Amino acid sequence: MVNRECGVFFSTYAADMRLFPLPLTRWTMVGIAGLGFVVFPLVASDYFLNIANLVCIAAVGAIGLNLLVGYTGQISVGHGAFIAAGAYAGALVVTRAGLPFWIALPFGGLMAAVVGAFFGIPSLRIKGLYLAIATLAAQFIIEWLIIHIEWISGGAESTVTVPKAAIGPWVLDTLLEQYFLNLIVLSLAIVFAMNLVRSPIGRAFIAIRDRDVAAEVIGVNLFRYKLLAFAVSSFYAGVTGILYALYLGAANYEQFDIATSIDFLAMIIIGGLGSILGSVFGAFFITVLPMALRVAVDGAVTAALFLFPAANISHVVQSMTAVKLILFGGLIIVFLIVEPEGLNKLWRNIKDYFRVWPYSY
Amino acid sequence: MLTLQNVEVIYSKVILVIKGLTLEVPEGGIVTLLGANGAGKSTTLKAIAGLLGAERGEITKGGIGFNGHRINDRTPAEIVKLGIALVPEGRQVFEHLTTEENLLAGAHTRRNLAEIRRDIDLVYQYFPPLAARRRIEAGYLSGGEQQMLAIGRALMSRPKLMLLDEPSLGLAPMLVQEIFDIIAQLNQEEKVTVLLVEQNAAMALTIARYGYILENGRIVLDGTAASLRDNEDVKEFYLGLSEVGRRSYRDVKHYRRRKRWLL
Amino acid sequence: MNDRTRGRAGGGCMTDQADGRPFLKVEGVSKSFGGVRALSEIELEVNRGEIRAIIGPNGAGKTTLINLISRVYPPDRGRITFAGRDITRVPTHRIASVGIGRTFQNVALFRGMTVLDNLMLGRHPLMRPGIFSSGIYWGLAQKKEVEHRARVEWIIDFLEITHIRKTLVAALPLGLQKRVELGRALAGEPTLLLLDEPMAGMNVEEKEDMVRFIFDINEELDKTIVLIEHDMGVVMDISQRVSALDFGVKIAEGTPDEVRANPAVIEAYLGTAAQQASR
Amino acid sequence: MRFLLDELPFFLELLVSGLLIGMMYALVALGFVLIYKASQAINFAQGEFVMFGGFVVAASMRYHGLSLVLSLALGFGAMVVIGLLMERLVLRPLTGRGVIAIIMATIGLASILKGLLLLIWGPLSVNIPLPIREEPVEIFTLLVKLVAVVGAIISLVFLAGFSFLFLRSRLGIALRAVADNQTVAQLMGIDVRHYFALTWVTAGVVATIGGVMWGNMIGADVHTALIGLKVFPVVILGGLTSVPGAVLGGLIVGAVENLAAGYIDPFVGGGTKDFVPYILMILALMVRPYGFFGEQVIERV
Amino acid sequence: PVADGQSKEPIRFGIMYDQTGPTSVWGVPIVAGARDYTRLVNKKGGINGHPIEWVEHEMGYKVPTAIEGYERFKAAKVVAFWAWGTPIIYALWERATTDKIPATTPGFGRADAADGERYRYVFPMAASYWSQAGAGVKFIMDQWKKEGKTGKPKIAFLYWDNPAGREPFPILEKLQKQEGFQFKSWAVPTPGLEMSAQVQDIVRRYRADWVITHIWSKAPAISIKEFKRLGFPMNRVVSFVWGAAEHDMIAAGWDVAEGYYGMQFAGVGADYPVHREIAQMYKEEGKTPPKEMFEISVGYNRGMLWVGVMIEAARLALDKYGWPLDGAKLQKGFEMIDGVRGLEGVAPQLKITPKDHEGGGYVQIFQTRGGKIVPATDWFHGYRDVVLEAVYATKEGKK
Ligand SMILES: Nc1ncnc2c1ncn2[C@@H]1O[C@H](COP(=O)(O)OP(=O)(O)OP(=O)(O)O)[C@@H](O)[C@H]1O
Ligand SMILES: Nc1ncnc2c1ncn2[C@@H]1O[C@H](COP(=O)(O)OP(=O)(O)OP(=O)(O)O)[C@@H](O)[C@H]1O
Ligand SMILES: [Mg+2]
Ligand SMILES: [Mg+2]
Repeated sequence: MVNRECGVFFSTYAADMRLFPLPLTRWTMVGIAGLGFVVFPLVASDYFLNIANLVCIAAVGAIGLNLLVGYTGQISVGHGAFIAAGAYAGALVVTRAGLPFWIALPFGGLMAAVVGAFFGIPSLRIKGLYLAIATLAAQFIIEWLIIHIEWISGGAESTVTVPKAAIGPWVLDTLLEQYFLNLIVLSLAIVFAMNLVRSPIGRAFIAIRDRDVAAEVIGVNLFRYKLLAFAVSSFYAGVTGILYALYLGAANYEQFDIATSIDFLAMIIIGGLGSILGSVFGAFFITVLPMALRVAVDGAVTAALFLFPAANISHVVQSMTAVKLILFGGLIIVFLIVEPEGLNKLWRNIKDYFRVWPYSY
Repeated sequence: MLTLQNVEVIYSKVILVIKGLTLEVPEGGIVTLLGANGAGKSTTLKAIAGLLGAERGEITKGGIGFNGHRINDRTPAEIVKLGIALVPEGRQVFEHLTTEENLLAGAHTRRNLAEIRRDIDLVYQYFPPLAARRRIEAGYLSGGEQQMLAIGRALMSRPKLMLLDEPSLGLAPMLVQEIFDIIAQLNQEEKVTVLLVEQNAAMALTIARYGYILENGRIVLDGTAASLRDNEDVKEFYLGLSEVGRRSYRDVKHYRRRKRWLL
Repeated sequence: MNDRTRGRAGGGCMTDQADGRPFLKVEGVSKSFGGVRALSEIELEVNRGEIRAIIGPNGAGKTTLINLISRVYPPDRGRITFAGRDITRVPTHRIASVGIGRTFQNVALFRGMTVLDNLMLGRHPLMRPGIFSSGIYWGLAQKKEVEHRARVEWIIDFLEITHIRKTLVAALPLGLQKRVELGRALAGEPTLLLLDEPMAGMNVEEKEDMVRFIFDINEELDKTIVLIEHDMGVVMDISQRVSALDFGVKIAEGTPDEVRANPAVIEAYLGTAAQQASR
Repeated sequence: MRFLLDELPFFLELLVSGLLIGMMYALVALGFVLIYKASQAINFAQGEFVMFGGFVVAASMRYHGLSLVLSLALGFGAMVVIGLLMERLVLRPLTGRGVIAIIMATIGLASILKGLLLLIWGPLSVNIPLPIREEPVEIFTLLVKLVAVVGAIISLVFLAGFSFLFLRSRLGIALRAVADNQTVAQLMGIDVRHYFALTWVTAGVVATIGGVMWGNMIGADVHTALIGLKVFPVVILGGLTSVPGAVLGGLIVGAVENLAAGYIDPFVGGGTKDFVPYILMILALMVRPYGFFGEQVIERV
Repeated sequence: PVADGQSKEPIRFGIMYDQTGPTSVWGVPIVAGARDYTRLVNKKGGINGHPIEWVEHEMGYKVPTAIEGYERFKAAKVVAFWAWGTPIIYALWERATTDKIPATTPGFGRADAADGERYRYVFPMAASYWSQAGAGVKFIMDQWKKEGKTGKPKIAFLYWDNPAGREPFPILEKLQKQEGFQFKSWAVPTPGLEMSAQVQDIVRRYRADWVITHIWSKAPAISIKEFKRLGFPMNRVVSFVWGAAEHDMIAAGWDVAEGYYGMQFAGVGADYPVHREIAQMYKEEGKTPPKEMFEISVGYNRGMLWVGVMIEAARLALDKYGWPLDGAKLQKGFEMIDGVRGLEGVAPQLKITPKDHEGGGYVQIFQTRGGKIVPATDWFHGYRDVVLEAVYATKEGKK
């Protein structure tokens, strides 16, 4: 995302290697952070805060998945299961051991990382889409374990109720407080991931994606780094899981099914494979799209009833909800066709445009 | 037979690679197109074969004519049917098809099975190593064998014009010789017109009658093979000849190498 | 020139010349793929500081031999020693730290990365990245990164590719890609470089550049080089010794002139019209 | 010993019904393999294909009172149209964009097909009556379901047909060439679009037949699409690129899940039916990374 | 009262449902029924003149979307809302409690939510899975006796392998000890498309006398077909409430399902007074009533019941506490419910109290006969003592 501006030169390698080497991008980042941390919370209603919370939480998981799929080239369709693993691990630490959330976050992440690395073991031998399907196994196996092992699921309901996050006596129970929690975690996740991908580890990930044989000869331990990629990605997934659990007040596996895994894949593909910020955009898109479609459909229902007063409202509503599915699928396809490199590309185009603004070239 | 008029090719809407190229291949001739790495030789051939679309490239100016047809906007399949076959750079055989199936795939535009069989045998005659490996998946053939297969496969469509993109790349000297012989033979016996892109300029200029030199997307020099062979610049940069004959690679250090100061 | 090379090699740090053993030694190595016998009972000895060429018809097993040395596959039989150490069973990813670097016949760069990052990856075996320090990217991790960067910049400069430092390799013409690949191999600080057809697809001018780099690497950076090449002009001019393979068997070995005159080599490889070499 | 004798009929019955169900899975998997072979892409809409094809037939019969044959024709027609549209509107603009884009597009397509079905016919499940007896037949004291037998036979017919298609014919070679390298296939004069359309259409038609058989077994509605999930272990075990592999994978998955349900469930509290095939799949992949008959990726450096 | 009724401020309910996700089969008829009944009530003057307004939210059974819906409800100041689906009520009940907005979870959610003192703002308001288990066993034991059989029946339990499916276990196990019948269970894992092995085991190896099924989605129809294909008598199968609707019979084939028993927490069929009123309403508007009313009456009637209970609660709260209504008042309203006025026959003898948010746990068992679902018993509840003991035991037992 960091485009080199001509005319800017660096006198040290360290300066050249900064995350945001250009003053312009640095200030853009500060601006965006200001919007997220100050302006938005001041103006947003509960309704929008809730959406922002959901986007932040999803974005963490999407970044994680992108590290695995977009950067390391190992397709995973088991992300939902890793999210569930993290959610339960975190929830259990909070409820059983009574530990605070800021321990539960990394702990759940670690547990998910262990689980993810375990399911990443086949990646040693299995490649490409075969691996993708093999990861689907995680979904079924983890789900089964959660349902059938009472110690994890806490009984027949397989649901662990989690108290709201609290710092000492201060309980983060309003949407606003939770928004800050989620946003901070997301910011950390972004910075960590951005650093990681430009570190030797990130380079090793990309090398595996681009040409694994060459990577190995050059000294990249494929097994180690593939597992690491699975672990890091699942760590993110796990953190997402706990954030969900804290936000919703319960860890429940039913919400992390295959559809969840696919949603997350959609996020990173729509957002842009191999792009951290793209993951965030993708998370936003996939979270908000159904809501936007709902608004549109509600409007369409009103219009339809106005135009055809004789129609049965239930049937109109029912048809329009079906249209929602069609639009959802259709928009994804249209999006793939018009912007193959994802939202991140769109963002870059906008940035490029403004960088040379007001000149058009 | 084939004419390119002032052709311009742009990749991804921004990268201008061919900048007004004009070129002609007469019926029955062998024409070679030489040029440094990245000059746009392959791009030219892809433009003729209609393959740019898949790489987000397009012809933005100029026209490509083949036997009086304008073929700018035809699909690759249509262009093949007109009688143009491209042997792509880097011997792209169908890895999971056997040698023989590769040849059959090459004959896709034809229907007469008996004739196809006969041509397959003909290919085996030209390239005996292929005959021995007809049931082997092409992905496992050696580089030279794959190159033979790629040429043989292109022959299977009975082309009038064959576009060859660096057929000698990575081949052993003996094979290079053989392949060039076969190209010459095909040209004479089967009356196949050839447009040949080569790095091995010495070889190319021995079998070609006419040559173009492409640099940075522009033709900088053209002429008969003989005239090119005598051109000083061609000698220096494409043939590696100095005034006294072949220049030894060992000598590079004497006149080109700069002294490095190592600590 | 030979003298100079020898002299330098003697002064190397991990010398094995002292005990008279060759730097790289391949003993009785065989390899089959399914039914195909790619190599049988190959013997090869390369001395420190040498430039060794391997020639042979297509499919002779040259690449396979290099693949075995760089541990892309394990040999079916035989032993490979390098710098006095048996590397027959070394894991592939350790081969770079053992001191062997290589390029690939079909360029195997990391296409989604810049030239700079490709070279930085070349230094991977010299790095010990930790996950947390990497993610935080502060202090020691950053300092290390800068040190490596300095070394890589030196190589970039050496290979004269400074202008494309931040270009994605996928966008480069083949000739430059080969040069970048060479740089990537160099970045790992190998003592032995295996080059698989480094000059294929280049015109004379570009080949001359490449030859110049190979000489410099050999003489001034003191690397031993094994290269596969089909251009006899290059092979004859730059190598000290040549080994010829055919059908997985070594058919000749010796100085360029000896090998060029060898009837088996002419028969199998050069062709009777062996004027090739003089073109 | 006595226990074993008592157990044997039940074991056999489980095994047989599992194998038969497995053949029905294969019926769904065939179209999936077809698409994978042609475009190297996982079709996440395979289940939806089965659902939609089957439902068009079901709806024609139930809501429009058409005969089975006519309804089948309509079902095929619908899937042909969808296949063609898919090629024209989605695959063609996505040419050269990498597999992931196509996979994502199939996810989009899945959503569209579901939406269409709900929009046109609503969520009600419809039974597809076939002229096949519901009552079981008894063969050597084993109860066997006739539908499943018919399904198995249809699977075998398609297996034979596709195998021939891929191995022998001009069409087969062209299809495989397209799968191998689209660009070069074009250079052979092979019209890639044409063959993409053909594979999607064929996959749609096979899916319709699968949809009818499954519709009869379990009723036709949006949830029939979930049968697509079963396809994954099936195709992976057999090898993504192999038509006979799909059948073999189907047989294995069918048998294993039935036996797991019969013999493992009682000990672990149930529900193993779905994940045991996946565990088996992973183990098998560790030994054979491309399934039983899958095409090895040729990787030369 | 119509004219001035419209002038008063509306009472808003949040209605959350699924018409695109896994429970869409139910979403369509239930919403249709609820909508028609609401319109009828509004037409008759609303609640003491206050019209009822819906804030509706289709959420495809997805948790994030459902939470979005809840926030919409909150912003629109609804006084009570329907939740839909077990994972969703888990994500919402705490918020609902904090925000003091009563949520109804008819026929799903957790059984111990019947304990009104613990879950103050959650109202199951229909027989929970525990009550259904009690009723199922009671029905079987009664039939057993009625048919004059001796000994104890061999009961098989075929359930969906997820939390909701496993919920009845404590009650079933307890009753097995108490009543001494033989009992064994078989799980149907998600997505429940295929259960030949389980049914084969039940029929051919275990040789059950009676089967209780607790499955939904497509699974009921599939189980019916499987039992039929193995020759098991259909009138030895009794289903919980989510496996006994007309759409299941349609999917399996009415003739195939002939004899099948199913539990209901709302009446079945379109012959109750309220249906006539709705039909009349449509007639006056010059339209025809939706086909769901007749074809999927199970769902349609449940929709009427669900919204009917909310309306009844609002009516009671309004009578007692007056305008303006809020969630806290409505919570009290719910706890005063004793029968649902206007839904005679469709609703059971629902009696919700501060202690019992389930309202008695009544069900009625129906049977599929001759292309129709007809009553086989009266409203009843089984082993209420055992169920209630379990409800109140969890309090001390778990937390
Ligand atoms: N798909 C593409 N998108 C963008 N640029 C491209 C694309 N293909 C080629 N180029 C660029 O166009 C230029 C010409 O490429 P081309 O492959 O035609 O060169 P060439 O003369 O065949 O070189 P070589 O000798 O390496 O084969 C190069 O600079 C290359 O980087
Ligand atoms: N991975 C592999 N799987 C199967 N066969 C292989 C593999 N690699 C090489 N072979 C076979 O081994 C033989 C030697 O191949 P190799 O690539 O070593 O030849 P080469 O001497 O490098 O030829 P070229 O000059 O064409 O590159 C060939 O017959 C080839 O088909
Ligand atoms: Mg080229
Ligand atoms: Mg080689």
